[in-house]
Amino acid sequence: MQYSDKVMDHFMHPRNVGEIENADASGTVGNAKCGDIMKVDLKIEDNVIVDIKFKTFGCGSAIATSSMATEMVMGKTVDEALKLTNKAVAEALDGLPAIKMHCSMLAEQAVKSSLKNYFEKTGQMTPEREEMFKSLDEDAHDH
Amino acid sequence: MQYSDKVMDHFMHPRNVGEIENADASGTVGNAKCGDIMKVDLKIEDNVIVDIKFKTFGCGSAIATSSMATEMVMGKTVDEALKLTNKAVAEALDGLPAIKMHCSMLAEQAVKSSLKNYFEKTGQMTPEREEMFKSLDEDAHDH
Amino acid sequence: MEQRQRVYLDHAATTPVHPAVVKSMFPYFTEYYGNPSSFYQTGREARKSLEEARDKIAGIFNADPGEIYFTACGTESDNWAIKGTALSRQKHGRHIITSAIEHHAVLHACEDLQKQGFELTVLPVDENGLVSPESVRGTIREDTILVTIMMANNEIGTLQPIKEIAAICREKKVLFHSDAVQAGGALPIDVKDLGADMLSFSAHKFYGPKGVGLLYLRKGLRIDNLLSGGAQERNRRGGTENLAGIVGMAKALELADEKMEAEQKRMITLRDYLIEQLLKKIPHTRLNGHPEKRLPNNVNVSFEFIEGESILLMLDHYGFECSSGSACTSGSLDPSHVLLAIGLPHEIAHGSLRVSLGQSNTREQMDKLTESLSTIVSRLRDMSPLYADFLKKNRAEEKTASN
Amino acid sequence: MEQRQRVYLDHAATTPVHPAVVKSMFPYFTEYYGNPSSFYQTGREARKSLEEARDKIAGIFNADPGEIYFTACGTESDNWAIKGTALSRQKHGRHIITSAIEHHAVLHACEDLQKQGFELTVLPVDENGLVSPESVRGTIREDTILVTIMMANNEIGTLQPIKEIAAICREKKVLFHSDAVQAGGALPIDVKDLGADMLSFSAHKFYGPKGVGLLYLRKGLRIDNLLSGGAQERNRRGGTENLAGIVGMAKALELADEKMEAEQKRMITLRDYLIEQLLKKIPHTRLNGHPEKRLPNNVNVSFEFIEGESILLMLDHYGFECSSGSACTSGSLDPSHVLLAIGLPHEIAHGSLRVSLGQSNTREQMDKLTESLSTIVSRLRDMSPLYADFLKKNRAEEKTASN
Ligand SMILES: Cc1ncc(COP(=O)(O)O)c(C=O)c1O
Ligand SMILES: Cc1ncc(COP(=O)(O)O)c(C=O)c1O
Repeated sequence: MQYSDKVMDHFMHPRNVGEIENADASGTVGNAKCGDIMKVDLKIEDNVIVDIKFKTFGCGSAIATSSMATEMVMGKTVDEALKLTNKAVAEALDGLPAIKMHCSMLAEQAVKSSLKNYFEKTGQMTPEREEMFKSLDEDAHDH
Repeated sequence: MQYSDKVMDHFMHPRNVGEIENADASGTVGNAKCGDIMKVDLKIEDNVIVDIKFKTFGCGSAIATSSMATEMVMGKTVDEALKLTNKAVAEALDGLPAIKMHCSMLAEQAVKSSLKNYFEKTGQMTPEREEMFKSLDEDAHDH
Repeated sequence: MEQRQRVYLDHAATTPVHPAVVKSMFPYFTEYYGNPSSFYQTGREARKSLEEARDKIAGIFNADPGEIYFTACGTESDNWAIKGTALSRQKHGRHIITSAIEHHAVLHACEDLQKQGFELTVLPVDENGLVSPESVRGTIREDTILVTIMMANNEIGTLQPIKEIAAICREKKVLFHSDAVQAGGALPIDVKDLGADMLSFSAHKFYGPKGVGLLYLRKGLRIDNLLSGGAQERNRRGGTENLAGIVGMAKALELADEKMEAEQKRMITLRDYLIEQLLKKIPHTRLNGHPEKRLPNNVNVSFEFIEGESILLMLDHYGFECSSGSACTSGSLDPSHVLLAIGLPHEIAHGSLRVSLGQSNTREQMDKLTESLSTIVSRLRDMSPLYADFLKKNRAEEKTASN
Repeated sequence: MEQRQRVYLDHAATTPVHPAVVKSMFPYFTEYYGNPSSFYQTGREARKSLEEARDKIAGIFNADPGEIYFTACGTESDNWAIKGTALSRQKHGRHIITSAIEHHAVLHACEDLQKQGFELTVLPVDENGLVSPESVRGTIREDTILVTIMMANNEIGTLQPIKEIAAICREKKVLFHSDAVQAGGALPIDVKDLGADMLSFSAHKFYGPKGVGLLYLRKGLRIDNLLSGGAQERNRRGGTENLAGIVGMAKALELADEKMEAEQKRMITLRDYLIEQLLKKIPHTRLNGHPEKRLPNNVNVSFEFIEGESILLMLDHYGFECSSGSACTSGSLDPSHVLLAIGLPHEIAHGSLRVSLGQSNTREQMDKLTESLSTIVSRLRDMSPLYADFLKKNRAEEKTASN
C-alpha cells in the first residue's frame, strides 16, 4: 500500500484542522470502534461556506481526505458543497489505495452531515435536499 | 549415504569374480525382482575351500559384500566357513549404511547356500549342520 | 518522500539477514547445489551439510537431530503440527484447545479444522495477556487431542507459562504444541526441560533468511504429513530441501545462541528504557502486555485518542519503522485480536504501537524515537475529536470540582 | 575417493542456481529485507519487488498476476492444489483421478486423501508413458472433483497431452491440475492456451533457488488453503514471503524464457545424440519413455542384466553424476513406480539410468559418458549371473539353430 504524494502532503500538512467556536452547523460521522471519526464545523454566510474546520480520529487517508474535502467546499455555496462526492475527493488526492476508499466516503459524509445540520437548523431542508442525504444514515456506520 | 573406502575398493576391484567350471558346489540366493542375485561356486578339497567365485547382480554393496565374503572363507574348512556372519562381513568392510545391511545378509546366505549344496551333494549333512541353514530359506526372500 | 536515515524497529515482523549468515549460505547456490537425496558426490556433500545443520540446531535446543524437521516457515510448522495432529488423532477425539492471542497461523489452522468438524476451545487471557495453566487443565476433556499455546506473543510480547502447561498436558496425556516463532533465537530453549511435544520456529525472526523454518517433533511422536511427497525429512515432509536456507538458519541460530545472554540483557535494558521514557514523556499512554514476563525486545503501547496507522505514517516520515496494533493496514478495520483479547476498548486498541528492537538499535535511537513520538502524538491529538471531547470533559470536571 | 572433474547430469533432480539469479537475490538478504506486509518504506519496497516478480512470472506464463501464488516448493504446490481442491469440493464428490506415473508429491497427496475417505482412480499409461485422454474422459464420473496429470514426467521425460486432457475436464466441468515442475523453464507455457485450472512449478528445477515454487490458480477458482495464517498471497497462503527466493525464481524464469528456443534445440540435439550413441555402442540397451514426446533434456535407458545403483556408483567414481530408476538409494528395494508402470520387468527397471542434461553439458561430455558407460556396463555384466545365464542360453540356442 502506497499513498500518493498529495495524500502525504494533506496528511502531514492538513488544511482546516480545528474547531469553529459558535459554528453555524456541525456534523460528526464514524465511530471509534471502526477506527474513524470525523467532525466538521461550518461557518456560513448567505448560504456560502466562509469557514470550515475538521477534527479527525483515523488513519492517514482519513486525515488527508478530511483535509481535502474541507478545502474543496470552502467558499462554495451550501448547494454546491452538497454535490461533493467521495470520488472527487479521492481524485483530487491523486487516488487512494483500494482498501482506503471508505475514508473518502467518510469525508463526503462528514461534510454532508454538517450541511444537513445547517439546513435543519435554519429550516431550509427541502425535499430535493433531503434526497441528497438519503445515503447518509445507511453508509455512515457501514464503511 | 556414503560407502567406506573398503566398500569402494571391493566394489571397484572385486575379488573372486567369476564361475568355476565343474564346481563342487554352488548356491544362488536373491531374485531379480528385489534387485539382488548372488551366485557362489565352490571348489573343495578335503573339506577345505580351495577356490571360490561369485557372480552378483546388485547394488554396490551387494558386489562389495560378495567380494569380501568370498575372500573371508577362501582357504577355510567348510565348517569354519559355515560360521561366517553378515555382521563379520560388514565389519570387515568398515561398516555399511544401515539401509544396505541386507546386502551383507545376502552374502552370508550365498556362501551358506553353496555350502548346503556341498553337504547335500556329498552326503555330509548332519543335524548340527542342518541347524546352521535354518534361517536360510526364511530370510533369503525376505531381505 | 524525503530520504532520511531509516531506523528499523520492527524485528518482530522480520529481521535483516546477518552478513555471516548470508556468507554461510552463499556456497550452496552455485557450488554445493546438489540435491541431498542424490547418490553421487555432489548430492552426498549436500546431504552432509544438511545433517550438519540439523545437528547444530538440535544441539542448541538440546534435542535429538531426529527431532528436527525442516519446513518453509513458521506458518507451515504451525499448520503441520496442528492439522497433522488432528488428522492422526481424530479417532481418539476431535477437541482442540488454543488461546485467544495466538498468531493467525495457529488460529486459522484451528479454524480450518473447525470447518472439518473439529471442536475448538479458545481460552481467554488476562489483562496482561497471560493464559492460566489451570484454565488449560480445566478445559481438557476426554476427547481433547491437542493444546496449542504460543511461547511468546508477537504483538504484546507476553511470555506464557509453557513449562507448566506442558506438564499439565503430559499429565493429562494430551499433545502440546507451542508456537515458539518469536522466542526462537531470543530466549534460551531446552526442549527436554520444556517438555512440549512440538515447537514451531521461523528463521527470519532471528536474522536468518525468509522461507525456512522448522518443527521440533518429540521423538516417537507420529503425526500426519502436511506436505506429502518424496522421502525427505525421513518421509515426513516432502520437497527438495532448501539447503542454503537451512544452512543459513543453523548459522543464524548459532550466532543468536552465542550472544544470547548479553543480547538479552542489552535488549531488556533498551526496552525498559524506552517504556519508561514513553510513559513519562507522553501523557495518556499505557503499556500493553506483561510488565516483566515479556520478550526482551518488545514494547507495545497505546496512545489514547489517536489512531495507529496515522502514528505509523508520521513515524515512517521521520524515518522510524514500526508496526501498529491496528490491522487497518491489512485492509480490515478491526483492531488486533490480541489487543481486544487483553480487554482494550476498540478505540484504545486502534491507537497502539509496537516497537520491536533488534541488534542494531541504540539508546540514542530510543531518545530520538521518544522525541518524535511526543511531537507526533500531540499533533494527532490536536486533530482528534476524541481528544477535544476529553479536554472539554476535563475542563467541565475541573470547573465542577473548583465550585 | 579420487577427485576428478565432475560432470553434472542430473538436472531433473536439481540445478545449480544461475549466477545472475544469485546476484538478483543478493540485495534482499541484508538491504531490502523488509516484510512485504509492513507499512513503512522498507516494507513497501519489499512489497514492490514481490509484485514485480509476480508480474514478471505472470507475463511469461500469459497469466494474470492475481493467478500466481508463491509457495515453498513443487511439493507444496501439488499438495495444496490436490488437498485444497478436495477439501473445498467434497460436498460435490470425493472422486479423484490421477496417473500411475505421477511424482510422489502428487501420488502421496492423493493417498493422504484416500485415507480420509476420498476415492482414487490411478490411470495406467502405455509403454511410452502416455496417459490416454480418452481414458480420462471415460473415468470421469458424476462425483469426480479433480483430475491431476503431470505435464512432463521426471524420470522418463514423457510429455502428456495436457491440452486435450484440460479440454475434456473443462467440458466435463471437473477441475484439472497439472504438475508442471519438470516443464517449467524447459518448455514454453501459456496458461490461457493450455486451459488447465492449476499448475505447479518449482524454481530449483530451472536454475532458481531451492525452497521456492508457485501454484498457478485460474482466476475465480477458490480452493481451501493448505497453509493458513496471515493475509499473505491474498489470504490464500500464509507465511512471510521468501522474497529473495521469489525474486530469484522470477529472474531464473526470465532467463530460461529468453533463451528457451535456442536451449530447447540444443538440448534436443544433445539428447538425441546421446541416445543414439548409447543404443549403438552398448548392446541390450533400451530407451524408456516416448521417443519424441519427451523433455528436451531427458535420457532414460535400461541396460539389461545389471543393476542401477552399481552403474551410478561407477559413474560417480568416473566423475559423472546421474540418477537411477531404482529407488534402492532411498532405502526401498522397489524399482521406480514409473518404470514398472510402463511395463518394464523388475530386473530391467532395476538396471535403468536417467541422464538429465543442462546448460553446462556438451557433446564432448556425451562422448565421454558413452565411453565410460560402455566400460562400466561390460564390467558389471561380467559380474552378473543374469548375463551369464543369458549367454549360456544364447549359446545353447545357437547350437540348436546350427544343428
Ligand atoms: C514432477 C515433479 N513434481 C514435483 C516435484 C517436487 O518438487 P520439490 O522438490 O521442489 O518440492 C519434483 C521434483 O522433485 C518433480 O520432478
Ligand atoms: C508468533 C508467530 N507465529 C507464526 C508466525 C509465522 O511465521 P512465518 O511468517 O515465518 O510463517 C509469526 C510471524 O509472522 C509469528 O510471529
